[in-house]
Amino acid sequence: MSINLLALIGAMLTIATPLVWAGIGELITERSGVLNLSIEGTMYLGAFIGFLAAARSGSPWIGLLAAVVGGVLAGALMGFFVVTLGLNQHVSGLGLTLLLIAICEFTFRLLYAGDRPTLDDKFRVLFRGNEVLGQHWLTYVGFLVLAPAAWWVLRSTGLGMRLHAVGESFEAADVAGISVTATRYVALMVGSALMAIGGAFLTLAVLGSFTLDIVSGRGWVCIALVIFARWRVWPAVLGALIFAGTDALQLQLAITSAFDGVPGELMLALPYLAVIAALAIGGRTVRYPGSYLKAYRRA
Amino acid sequence: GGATGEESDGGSGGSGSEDLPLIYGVYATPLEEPWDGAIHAALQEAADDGEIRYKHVDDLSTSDAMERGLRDIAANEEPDAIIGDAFAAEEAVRKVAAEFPDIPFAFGSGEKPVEPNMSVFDNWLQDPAYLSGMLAGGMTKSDTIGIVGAMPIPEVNRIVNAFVLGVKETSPKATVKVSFINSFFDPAAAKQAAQAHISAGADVLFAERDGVIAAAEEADIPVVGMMVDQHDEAPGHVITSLIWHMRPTVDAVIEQATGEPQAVDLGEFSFMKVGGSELAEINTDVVGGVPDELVAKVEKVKAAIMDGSFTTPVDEAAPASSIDVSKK
Amino acid sequence: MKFVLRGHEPRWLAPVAVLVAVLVTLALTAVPIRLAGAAPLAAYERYLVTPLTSTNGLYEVLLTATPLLFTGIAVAVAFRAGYWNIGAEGQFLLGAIGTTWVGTTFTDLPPAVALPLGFLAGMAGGVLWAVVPAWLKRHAGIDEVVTTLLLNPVALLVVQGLLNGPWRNSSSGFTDSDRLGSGFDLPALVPGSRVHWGFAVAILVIVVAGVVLARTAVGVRIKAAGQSPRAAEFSGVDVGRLQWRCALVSGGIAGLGGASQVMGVQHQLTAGISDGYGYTGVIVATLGGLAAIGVVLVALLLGDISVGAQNVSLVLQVPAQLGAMFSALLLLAVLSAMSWRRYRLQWRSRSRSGGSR
Amino acid sequence: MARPLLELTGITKRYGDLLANDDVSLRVAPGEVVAMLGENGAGKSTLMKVVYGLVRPDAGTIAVDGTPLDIASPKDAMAAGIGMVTQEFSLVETMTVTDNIALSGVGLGRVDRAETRRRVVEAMERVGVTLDPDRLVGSLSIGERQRVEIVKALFHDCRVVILDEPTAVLTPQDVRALFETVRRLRTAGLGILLVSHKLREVAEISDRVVVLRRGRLVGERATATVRDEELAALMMGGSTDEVAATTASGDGEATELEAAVGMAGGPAPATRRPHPAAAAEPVLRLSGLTVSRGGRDVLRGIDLTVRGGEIVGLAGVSGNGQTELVEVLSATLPVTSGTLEVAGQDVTSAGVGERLAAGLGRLTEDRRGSVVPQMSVEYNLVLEDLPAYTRRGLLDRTAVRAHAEAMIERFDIRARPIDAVATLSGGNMQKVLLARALARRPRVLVVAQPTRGLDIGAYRYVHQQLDELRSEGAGVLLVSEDLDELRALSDRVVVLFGGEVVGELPVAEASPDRLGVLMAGGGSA
Ligand SMILES: Nc1ncnc2c1ncn2[C@@H]1O[C@H](COP(=O)(O)OP(=O)(O)OP(=O)(O)O)[C@@H](O)[C@H]1O
Ligand SMILES: Nc1ncnc2c1ncn2[C@@H]1O[C@H](COP(=O)(O)OP(=O)(O)OP(=O)(O)O)[C@@H](O)[C@H]1O
Ligand SMILES: [Mg+2]
Ligand SMILES: [Mg+2]
Repeated sequence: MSINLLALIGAMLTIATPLVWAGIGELITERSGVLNLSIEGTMYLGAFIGFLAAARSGSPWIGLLAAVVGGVLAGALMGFFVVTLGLNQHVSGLGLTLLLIAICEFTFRLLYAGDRPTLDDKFRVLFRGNEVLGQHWLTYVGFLVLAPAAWWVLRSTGLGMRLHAVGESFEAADVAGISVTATRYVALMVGSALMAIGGAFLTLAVLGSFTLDIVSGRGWVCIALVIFARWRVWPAVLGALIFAGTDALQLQLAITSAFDGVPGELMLALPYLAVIAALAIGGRTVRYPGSYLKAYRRA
Repeated sequence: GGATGEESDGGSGGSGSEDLPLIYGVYATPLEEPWDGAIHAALQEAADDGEIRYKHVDDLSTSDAMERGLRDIAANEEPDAIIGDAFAAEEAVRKVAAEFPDIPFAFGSGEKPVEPNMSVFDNWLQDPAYLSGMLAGGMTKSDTIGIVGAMPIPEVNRIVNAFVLGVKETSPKATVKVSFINSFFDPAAAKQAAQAHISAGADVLFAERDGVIAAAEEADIPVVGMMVDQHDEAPGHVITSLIWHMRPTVDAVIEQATGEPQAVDLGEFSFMKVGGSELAEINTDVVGGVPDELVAKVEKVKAAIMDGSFTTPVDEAAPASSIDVSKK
Repeated sequence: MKFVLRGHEPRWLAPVAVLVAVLVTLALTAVPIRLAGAAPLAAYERYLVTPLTSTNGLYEVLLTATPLLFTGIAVAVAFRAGYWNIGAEGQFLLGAIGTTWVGTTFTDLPPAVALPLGFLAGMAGGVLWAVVPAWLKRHAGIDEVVTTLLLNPVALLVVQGLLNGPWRNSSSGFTDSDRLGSGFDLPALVPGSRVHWGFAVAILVIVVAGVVLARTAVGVRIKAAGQSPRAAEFSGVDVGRLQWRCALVSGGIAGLGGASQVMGVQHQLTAGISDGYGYTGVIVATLGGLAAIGVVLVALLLGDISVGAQNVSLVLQVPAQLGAMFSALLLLAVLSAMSWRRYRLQWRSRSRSGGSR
Repeated sequence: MARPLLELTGITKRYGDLLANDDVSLRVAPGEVVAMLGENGAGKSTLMKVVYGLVRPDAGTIAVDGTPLDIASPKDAMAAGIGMVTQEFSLVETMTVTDNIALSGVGLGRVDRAETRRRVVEAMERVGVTLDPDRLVGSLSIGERQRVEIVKALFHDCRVVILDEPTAVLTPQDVRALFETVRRLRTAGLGILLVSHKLREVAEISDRVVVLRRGRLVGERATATVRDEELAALMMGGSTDEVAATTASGDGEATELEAAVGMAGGPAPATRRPHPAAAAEPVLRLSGLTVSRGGRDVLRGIDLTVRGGEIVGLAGVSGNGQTELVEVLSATLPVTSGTLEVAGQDVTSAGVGERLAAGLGRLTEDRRGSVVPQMSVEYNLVLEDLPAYTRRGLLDRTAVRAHAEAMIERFDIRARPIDAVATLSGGNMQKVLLARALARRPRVLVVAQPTRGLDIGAYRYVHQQLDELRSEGAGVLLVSEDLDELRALSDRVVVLFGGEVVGELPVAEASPDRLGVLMAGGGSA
């Protein structure tokens, strides 16, 4: 059986990219104490709006911009539900996911009535031909800019401290003159924008086309990764790499004659099992942010 | 649900005028799924030709939704025939069909017709599959070809197996690698699978599912499309596509709709020789180009298929993940 | 202008809140319905009213609500104890597998034996799938949200693996299992309708769960463990064990849902048997306030909408997604209205000389 | 008086039907310490929160230095030079001391940690507090956290400081330290508004006393001239004489009110009837009890016996093992070695249930950790005794309700059975816990800081209950940092230091000085 290591690494990076963008987005919102289950829908929205805008304008950049705007709006909407109205975060998130996906698919149906549109122009791969470096710029930015930036912001800026305070204790934040509402809105809007970019990566960079169910559960994986990482950036990236690496590996193994007998489904399950295993190995009890799932309203 | 969904109150409405037969399309998956998309396209075409009135509902994903929908339509919408796919809801469909014996039911199905009114069809693309296999085999330099399919179900298996046989004809010592993404929609996964094929040495791909063409384009290698002519998705890389024409099947059903319901296997209507399927025009300015003698070879077999002197063998067994065609 | 907490809540508020929510939803969906080229009023009628006006429609609603009743109460039981089981989806699927296994292995059992066995097998399947995360949580302190969530796709892959491999349909060769022995067919609850005894079982389970949660010592302990583990421990409740048990019960109930769906509707295993019932269960449970009666109401509402939505899309020829949009909007609207009713709008009179510094 | 630094006029705040603040007007002059007294739920915290922008009043104005301000949030309050130490700590436990203190100042951009740390250390010196600025707040003792709060409030140079029950959770030493700081601030010309339930503290630190009852300001006196009975009367309503009367009646109570009004200094009252303690059999016996937490022994070889009909006081500076001792007894911390008997029954490794069955009652300092906040009063009351209210598998709700009503009646709890405990004041919450503990008629009751944060009424009430329990022949182990309380109630006082028993005194000999010496680890008795 032959494993092409370079190709493996290359594939791992590509598969991990949307997880890194969306995962860090989720991480930011959860740092503020909001479990954002609308991630799946927000990624879908990003993928669709990104595609739509790119298809209409002919420029993937416009598409990306549109995706970001869409993400911000989705985040604001989630904020309206869980911050302004203080609704249950589980239902709000899942409900928003259902809503966003329905809206996208409805619009897609109205506009394309069942045919399979593709973009004239999508983001191209840099260093085409090199198996490892041949990645989209969003991949480079995701790993080399976004992750370090997120880490730095959360760790050593006032914004990071505010997020931390709000996420751990409303009262403390409030008494310190930090607006719980504003902080959570910002976290949600920024985080959701990142999720949308993660989704848009699929249509604007990977595929250059949109099909239904394009996100197919990647959002849920991100939720798991964030908790797996205990709300820290680098472990989240690591988690994404573990998941993606296993996935890339199974893709290669699946077509080697050595694994002929092994059912493909087992191979496909490996990434999920890998994350659980990783958690089981490195896993002591997780401590949720103090204001996780809670809504705050002054008397 | 309809594409644009013209307003309607029960019987009337739909496209075309009153006296035309009303054919109802009932789909388990969204129309965007290529398989049901092909049926929808054919019916829409028939409607546009002014031969039928056409209404449809899609995404009846569970068998109980399917049963409810069918009964609702058969009882209240006065359809002259119902076309759809019964996969994963075989029993439900047959149950309702039995309740309405004078309405013809024609369903994509892996099982047999049932008297008096339940006909079945399927997409029998083994012929174009075989031909495209020949092309792929003729074009590969590395003698390695990659296929990315949805899941190992009969309709997919027989296409893949026919493709492999075609490869063997033009490249006797090639290896064909097959991977499944276990989903009708996950183009991103399909693309990753395709890239795994490429990194394993494949230099020609068969895109049974969406996503593969993008990979081929990036790797700058030729690829075979599926269901509709996907040439425009990557003009420089799509050699050809397997095309399913539902129209002959639809016409047969229209006959039933205007005449008597029957219980027949309409599978034949998907065969190439009756125009139920075809190989899209071969794109000779694809990357690497297509040698004329290869084209000639393919045309020859095609002719043989059309005049019935050659029939592609049908094999529905799940293919191995790595096939040495010489052992086939 | 600001919200102020109400002193006490008038009776009429809750119903009015729901009414407002419905109206808001209608207003919001009018545009897309028009876009789809249908008449909003006709659509509204079919979404909410039509299914409830014919007895047959009612039966269909009950049928559609059945799996949601199971997953809803399953999630509610776990959440009550502070165990965040997002894995009802997978547990439902494993339940379906368990039932299919007995149903296709012992094909000629008489109903009297077959049906209980079928449910038992379903429950076993659900429990089996719930054991892993529960065990990891209790003995390794591994967060159950991650594990239950990630095991859902794995469960689906198990189903697909069986259907592509050993359980492939022996007659058609298609990837759905053989039909269960006829002894495993749940009889209709009302002759002539499609509502099957699975619905009765669901109600029974919910009643039992409801009584246990609301009327027994265990119920109080579960509530305590869920709301304040520290205080519960202090009062002698073994929170770890309680959550472990609730996790398994939750899985078992979800498994029963799978069993009921296999024996009552599909009579075979298919990859599409669940249609996200497990995830919807989270909505049903939380929107239903983790209470038995709430679960029933929400499940019925969602059932009503999905039956209506289907009718809308085939009669008015609008895309099916419109139904999804409608129910999602209604869901969020009801939730919002319910939260709002605790507050009263008050126009602040700027009595103090505002603006300083 | 001088031009007021802070002036409140007609502050009114209503929660639903309840008037938490009713047209309250108040002025604080520079260099003045104003103390505020009032029963639990009188509206003190609400008023403070209004000043600090945490609660929006329905009417009324706030002026600082004569300028009327619209204080919509703590941000505005800080800008106006107001600092506050809230009643419940508002600290982020997962942050360092430095970050907590600097939190209110941070902008959005990069934070210069070194610089901030320097300024924090500086501020701590200014305020006269010593703390490791790099420790996580979660690892600090309650007293230390209180100090962090103070520094935090003063971090931005403010002119008005609000302290809401700062001493409720402090040891005498900490209180002394705090008052030092307060005096320094006063001389620096700041205005200080301090809430307390302890008249002695009020007398010691304040210049002026204001009393709040049911949201209204019912009295304002100069500390120097006011009599404690008068204040007590103002707080509880009713005339001075009544209170004086109740004070006079019954030696037992007398000691309590004295304690309550903080006058129980000097030698313990001779009126205390001698108890046949020696005669009665032990209801609680610890022998060689050793407990380790996080690898180090927090309790070492404790030998301690409590007999029926006596109250044994346990004194000690916080952090010397009292908390752990209570946790061990409450079965929330496992015994490492040694044995533990309740009423002659070995319960060393027994769970909560068995110990309760053996006759143990518990009332710990961690109130909010002993009740389920969102659960109703009635179910919190029966939480530890559910089987007794189960008939044929089902809860007998009428019995539960009846029990709740009986307890509410007997312990004068200001709440309905169906109220969520979260909405009860600390005083009432404490009564609920007391009711739960006493309802099962325990042979021995372990109580820790039973009157912390309670108003005089509740304080007296709790003491009465403990005294009754003793006269009914049960034993009590009373853990408290309030020496007056210990001396007022105990028959003997045991002193804990560094996890060991370093001394035991009959109450008559337990003068503050001797206790102080022992608690400081000096001398072995
Ligand atoms: N957020 C709130 N919602 C409703 N009622 C409240 C709220 N906060 C306070 N109250 C009510 O207002 C009254 C005054 O509360 P407050 O906190 O001012 O009492 P307090 O004087 O501080 O009591 P304590 O001495 O126990 O601290 C109480 O009766 C309480 O029930
Ligand atoms: N959400 C709420 N609803 C109703 N009343 C509340 C609420 N939050 C606080 N209160 C009231 O505010 C008052 C003060 O609350 P707090 O928790 O400070 O009581 P407390 O007596 O100060 O407690 P402790 O003495 O233990 O510090 C209490 O009387 C309580 O009834
Ligand atoms: Mg207070
Ligand atoms: Mg208090």
